[in-house]
Amino acid sequence: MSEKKPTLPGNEFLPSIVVDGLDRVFAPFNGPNTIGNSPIFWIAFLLVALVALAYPAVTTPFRVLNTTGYVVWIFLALSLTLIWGYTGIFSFGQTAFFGLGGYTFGVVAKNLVQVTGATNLALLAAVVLPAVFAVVVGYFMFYGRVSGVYVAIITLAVTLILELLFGRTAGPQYTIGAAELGGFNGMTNIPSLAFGIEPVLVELDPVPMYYFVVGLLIAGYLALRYVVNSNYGYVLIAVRENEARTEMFGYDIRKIKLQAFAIGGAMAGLSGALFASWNNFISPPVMGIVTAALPVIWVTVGGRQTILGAIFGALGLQFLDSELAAAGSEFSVVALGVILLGVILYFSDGVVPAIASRIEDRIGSSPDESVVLEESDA
Amino acid sequence: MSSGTRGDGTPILETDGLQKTFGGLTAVDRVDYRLPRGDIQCLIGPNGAGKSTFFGLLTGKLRPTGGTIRYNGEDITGLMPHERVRRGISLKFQTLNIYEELRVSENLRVPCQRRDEDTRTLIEEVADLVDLTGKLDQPVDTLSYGEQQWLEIGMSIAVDPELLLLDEPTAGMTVEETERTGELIQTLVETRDMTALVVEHDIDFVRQIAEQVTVLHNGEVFRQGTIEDVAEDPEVKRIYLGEEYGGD
Amino acid sequence: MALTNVLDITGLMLSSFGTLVLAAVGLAIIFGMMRIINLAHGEFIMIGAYATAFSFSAGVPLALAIPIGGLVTGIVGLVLERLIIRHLYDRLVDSMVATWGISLIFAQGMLIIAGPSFSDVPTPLGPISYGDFSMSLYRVVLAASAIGLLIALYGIYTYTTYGRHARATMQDEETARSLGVNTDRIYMITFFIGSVMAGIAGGLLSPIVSIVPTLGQSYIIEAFVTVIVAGPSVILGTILSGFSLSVVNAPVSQWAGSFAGRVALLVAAIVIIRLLPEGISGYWMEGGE
Amino acid sequence: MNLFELNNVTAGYGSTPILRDVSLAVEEGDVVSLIGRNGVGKTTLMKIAIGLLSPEEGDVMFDGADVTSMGADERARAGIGYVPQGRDVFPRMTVEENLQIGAEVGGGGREKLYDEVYEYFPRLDERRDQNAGTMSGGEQQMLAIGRALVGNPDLLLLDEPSEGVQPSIVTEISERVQEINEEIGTTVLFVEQNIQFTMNASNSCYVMEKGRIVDRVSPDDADDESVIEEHITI
Amino acid sequence: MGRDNSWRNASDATLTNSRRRFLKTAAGGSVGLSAMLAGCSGNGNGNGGNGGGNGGDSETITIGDLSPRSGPNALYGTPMHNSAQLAVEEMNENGGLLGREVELVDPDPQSDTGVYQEQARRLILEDQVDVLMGGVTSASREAMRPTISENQQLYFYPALYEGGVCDEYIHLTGPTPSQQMLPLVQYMVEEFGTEVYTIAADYNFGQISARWAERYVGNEGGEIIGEEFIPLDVSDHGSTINNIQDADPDWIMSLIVGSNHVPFYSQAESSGLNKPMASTVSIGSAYEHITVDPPALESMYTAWNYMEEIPTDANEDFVSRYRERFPETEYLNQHGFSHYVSYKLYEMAVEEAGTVEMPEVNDVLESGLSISTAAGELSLDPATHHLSHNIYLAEVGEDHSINFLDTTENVEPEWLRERCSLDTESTWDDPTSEFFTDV
Repeated sequence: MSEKKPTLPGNEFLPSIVVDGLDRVFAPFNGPNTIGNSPIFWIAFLLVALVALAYPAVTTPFRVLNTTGYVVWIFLALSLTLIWGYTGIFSFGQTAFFGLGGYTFGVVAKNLVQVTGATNLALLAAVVLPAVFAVVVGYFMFYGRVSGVYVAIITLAVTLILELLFGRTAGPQYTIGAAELGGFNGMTNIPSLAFGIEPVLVELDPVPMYYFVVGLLIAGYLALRYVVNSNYGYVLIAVRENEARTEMFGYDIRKIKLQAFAIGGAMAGLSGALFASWNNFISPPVMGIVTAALPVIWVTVGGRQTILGAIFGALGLQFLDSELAAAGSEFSVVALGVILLGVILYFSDGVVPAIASRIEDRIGSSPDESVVLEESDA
Repeated sequence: MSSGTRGDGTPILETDGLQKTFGGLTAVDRVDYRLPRGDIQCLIGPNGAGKSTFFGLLTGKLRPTGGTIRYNGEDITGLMPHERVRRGISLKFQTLNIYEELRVSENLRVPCQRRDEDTRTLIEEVADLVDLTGKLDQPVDTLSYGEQQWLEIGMSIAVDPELLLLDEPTAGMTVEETERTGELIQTLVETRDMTALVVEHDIDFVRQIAEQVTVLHNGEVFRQGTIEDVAEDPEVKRIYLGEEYGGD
Repeated sequence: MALTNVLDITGLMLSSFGTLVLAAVGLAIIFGMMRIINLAHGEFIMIGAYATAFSFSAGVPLALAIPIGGLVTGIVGLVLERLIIRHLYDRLVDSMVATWGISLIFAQGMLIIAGPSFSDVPTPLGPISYGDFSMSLYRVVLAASAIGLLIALYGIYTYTTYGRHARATMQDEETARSLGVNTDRIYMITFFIGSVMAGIAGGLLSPIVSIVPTLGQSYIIEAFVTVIVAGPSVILGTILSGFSLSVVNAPVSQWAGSFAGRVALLVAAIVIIRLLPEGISGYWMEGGE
Repeated sequence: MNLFELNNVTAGYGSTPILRDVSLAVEEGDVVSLIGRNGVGKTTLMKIAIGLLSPEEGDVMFDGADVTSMGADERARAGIGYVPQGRDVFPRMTVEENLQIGAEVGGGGREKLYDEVYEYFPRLDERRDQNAGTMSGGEQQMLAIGRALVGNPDLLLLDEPSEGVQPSIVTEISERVQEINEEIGTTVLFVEQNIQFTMNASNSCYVMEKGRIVDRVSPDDADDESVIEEHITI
Repeated sequence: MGRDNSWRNASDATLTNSRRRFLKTAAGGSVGLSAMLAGCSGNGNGNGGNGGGNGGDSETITIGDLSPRSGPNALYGTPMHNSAQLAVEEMNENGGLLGREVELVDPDPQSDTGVYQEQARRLILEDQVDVLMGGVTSASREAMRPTISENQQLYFYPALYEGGVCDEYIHLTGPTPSQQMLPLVQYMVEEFGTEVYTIAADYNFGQISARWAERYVGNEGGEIIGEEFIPLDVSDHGSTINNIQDADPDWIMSLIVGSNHVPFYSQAESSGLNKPMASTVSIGSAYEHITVDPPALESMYTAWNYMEEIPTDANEDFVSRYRERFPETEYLNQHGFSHYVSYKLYEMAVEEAGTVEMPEVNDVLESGLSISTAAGELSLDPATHHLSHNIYLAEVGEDHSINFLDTTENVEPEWLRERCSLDTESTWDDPTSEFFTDV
């Protein structure tokens, strides 16, 4: 193995000090398991991050609020990318953890906000509880050697059962402390995110909330890139690619799947908690079959095996959905269906990988040049 | 070339009355087998003799119907495959079982990172052993079939096993590749204090590497001995060539 | 009293079994033979129900309107297979997303064509009763039709050239091809038959449901669950799966209400899959090969 | 006249070459075998012959026509019968149904050889209604051959007919192959690693090693017998 | 089985706007679209970035309307959508409101609470509508409510619902069970007996309505001998029918809703269950007597604030105007009527206030407005923001014809008034909990 630094694509356009700098800073996040490892990519990344930061200043409050909502759902899509795209566990019921996270946040926050005024613990609980639930469901499945489409049907059944159960909670007997679950109509008046403790409180109004979720997304994106390009990421991919082979290297497949599933559950829970706080509301249909299909569609359209695919898939389709609904035509839903079909037929690996390879062709880099073994540099 | 056993002769692997039935078919029939530490031994036999089932039982992929497997004196009959690997058993699958979507170095990385040492150094070391140093950055589908087989052997030894099980390591290789594979296995056993059990059809290859040969037939141990002894045995010839021909 | 209860539950089981099997049968064929998960299956049922209702209101007798519903759905399925589905063989998940898109188009398309209101086909045949017990005779007809459809399928797949070729293709596609079977055509016909079955199911169910554009959504989950629980054998699996799920669903619905019945159905599906990871018929067939 | 030819065929899975520049010819009415150890590429060669795999280079000729671009189903309908390795009978179908599928290959055009098949393999007659998956290896092999034969093909391709079959039945099958060739006139090409079967059944034999044809011998010749033995046994 | 296709009508000023927007969306590509729409939709209404309300006389008045035309609630949303167009067209034909043109912005909420929320935000924040109308299920209303209350948005909700909303800027023009139930239960107990079996949809509306039924039946000396809640996605009612047969009540109180529940009636009929039925949700909303083949609903008794069949001159006039504009209408239901009333109330209030500034308009609405409608003279209760209704008691005949038995005039939202006094206080208050315990 040569010591020579592999050539990063695109660096011929840049001064070498910039290339080296970007290379060094982003080395832990680079690797063949993610799209975009070149200095040019990272410059584009920084530019996009800047645009995202400047966005509230140049747009309307509605757009800020709405975009926050889109970003909140991205975490659900990312959870699916991790467990399905990278680990090969096809969950059709990530919304179970999303809904559980949302309701947990609602219940804890409504009670807590009267005491401390803040919702820190609620957010924590809304991540931990779904993760624990994911461990239970995952243990049940993976230690029973359930796999493939059977995982899809079990997870779907779990989310549908939760939808039914939460839909049944109308009435004062279903009140936990100060929080009324509200049945099918949903739980209302869920507090917005607020950090700190009385009297030092920061409540996240629309614009700060926007910055919070966008910041969280950037952090989450980098963290996921780090993970999937790390040793652990390779184990996940190895499980996806060939379970029998990976097991014969001494890896406990069941445990690895369980871990990934739990992390995915935590991320979906986070997504649900952010949703409930942003929306001040959550109701059982977020665990229904229509919502359950959403992340699968987003991730498939964007590109299952890339993090950017989940982000752009979720963002793009939510935006499209919203604009089509606003158009008010009865053909909106039909148009959405046609778009889905078109993407599946013409971009079998998803839109983002297709665009990425087109860009790569344009700037003339070959995929063989990207770095492979940089983890020991980190 | 090595001859005789290098270890102290204590068995690294023992099976007692090992048995596996599928429905009515007995694929492995009360096999008692001892593999001395440090040996290279071969398992041969015509198609359907039970070799793959026997390997499946050793790795834990299959659960035996009866009997026990002991490894370094410990009963491992009930252990999961990954637990056996962690005790030092490694398998090279019969059919190619590499990660087809990944590059050579990434394929090696998955087993190498299980060990405490620096992963990159290990990858380079293993790549060097299996002659893939210059191809680390290539996608695996650009390798020749023989190179892919070597990669798989490399991956199997990357977890630093004491006992290496090789299921038809030379299938699909050219004559030259086969010969180099034999040398590789011998080098590994000699330099890394390993024991190897090989299922193989290619008799030239068996001649090249094996000290002891076990012939399986209809799930039972049919003959054991040196390759010369076994090759001369008319009964062995008979089961290979077909009953009447051998009997003529 | 006790007898009435027994009869009640038996009636419910018949009804639940009939509905589950009818909802699942078309999906079972398409999934079992082609490994395509058709999430637009519910909309196929919906189209069958509409076609039946339209024919019926145009004066066609119900017994004839139902096969018309099947045929119309079959033609829709055939067109869809040629245009879209055939590009998705061996792409299980992509087929799910694409057929989800198709389901959106069909449900909303029907709303645009037929309006949001429901049409009604009256339930024929009236009640049968014994003492305190009475139930709709049509329920019995439904369960019988479900069995009848499965028998018809058994006939098709046992005694026709297509049927033999389809089973051969399912059991070993490559060998079938090397024996002269045009597997592409087999897939096309299989999708057609699955669609016809969905359409007939829609027609049979039309007298006991509200025929609305969103009708499909109420069946897709039950169908999906039944098919996956069934496992690899289409006909045997669907019978066993429909039977097991209705055996759980019916008494729980009777004693603890429809809500509990529905939860029980889903829990039963989860437990069955956990215990028999290859589905019910996978367990039964184990050792067969 | 050559009924079937492979000309300079190179092929493999993905980028891995399994066959390297292979040529062979089968004369009409002949029984030709190809012998070699596990993994030398015999099955790949058979798949190229029936059309389940496409060669990367070279072409396939049948009955004077270039069939390289034809699919397996078309070649079957054109008169090639194929017996895959490991039989691959349809396990959840009865013996009779398996045969029916073979009989339907050529549509109405060709004569159906049910009687002949049941005559050559009386065991199949006894087990008409039994599911093929429940039969022994030898019986399955008979069924697979019968299934390919019943549609009256001009060329019969057999991939390792002795594999997993009891020795006594191997003999029986090899005799039947001879009889089929002599009585019906079917041309036969088979691949084997069982020398006994090869000797019994074929008139001429290609020897394959590591993806290449290395020799062509006649099994009747005693010297050649040892040549084959050298390639195949211990 | 018709529906209106009037969106194609290019001469319709209010609709071309939404159509134009759709075309832009379709043509816009992906990247520039966001910015373009962000700019356009604001400008299109002439009040982008203006802050709440409209200042100058030259500007249009915008009404945001959320009536679902797709998904399971399209059945209710489509008549609402029609009513909205009819009302706005009539306003503009009469020279607009305050001399200004009225513009309708009407996204399709697709019967999906998520879409409701998002489109409500868009209407309130982006389009800055002067008033928001619509919503069908309570779930859709509750989903929008945080946004509505946070932005102090004037809002009208037209559907019948379980009751309990009491909010400064929300006005409710549909009936509640507490208004419909009394005359109905009195009649049923008198005619058929005291043993009642309740079946209800298994969600908030059904559960609360069932509590109302229990209370009124109790008041009349009757008894609920059985009660069953049916999930919304259950369409096989065999077990329910068995249970009713076993309980053998004098009559059934039916509070089931949605397309999956409608088959109950024909399933009951074909199972030989022939009990008199009472309902405050069937007939007037989903017009089962039209869509279900007779005689499945024979001897169904119902009490409504509106039905298309109400035999008054005012109603005849309203129905003919409506049907002339939307000839394919199958039935003009309560949602269509109450939605129209919402628009009329808003029109009245704006004219009287002389402005569209929401606090002023709201003040007028709280002043005890009275309005003449197709279903008689109705007044808007200042304390609860609910309408008083004339409740028409009707019987469904064997051929599914409607026979009116009695009319109870001016039924006020009395019960709610005991708890809610928006005319004196204006705090956000959510009485749902007490509501449950009190009933």
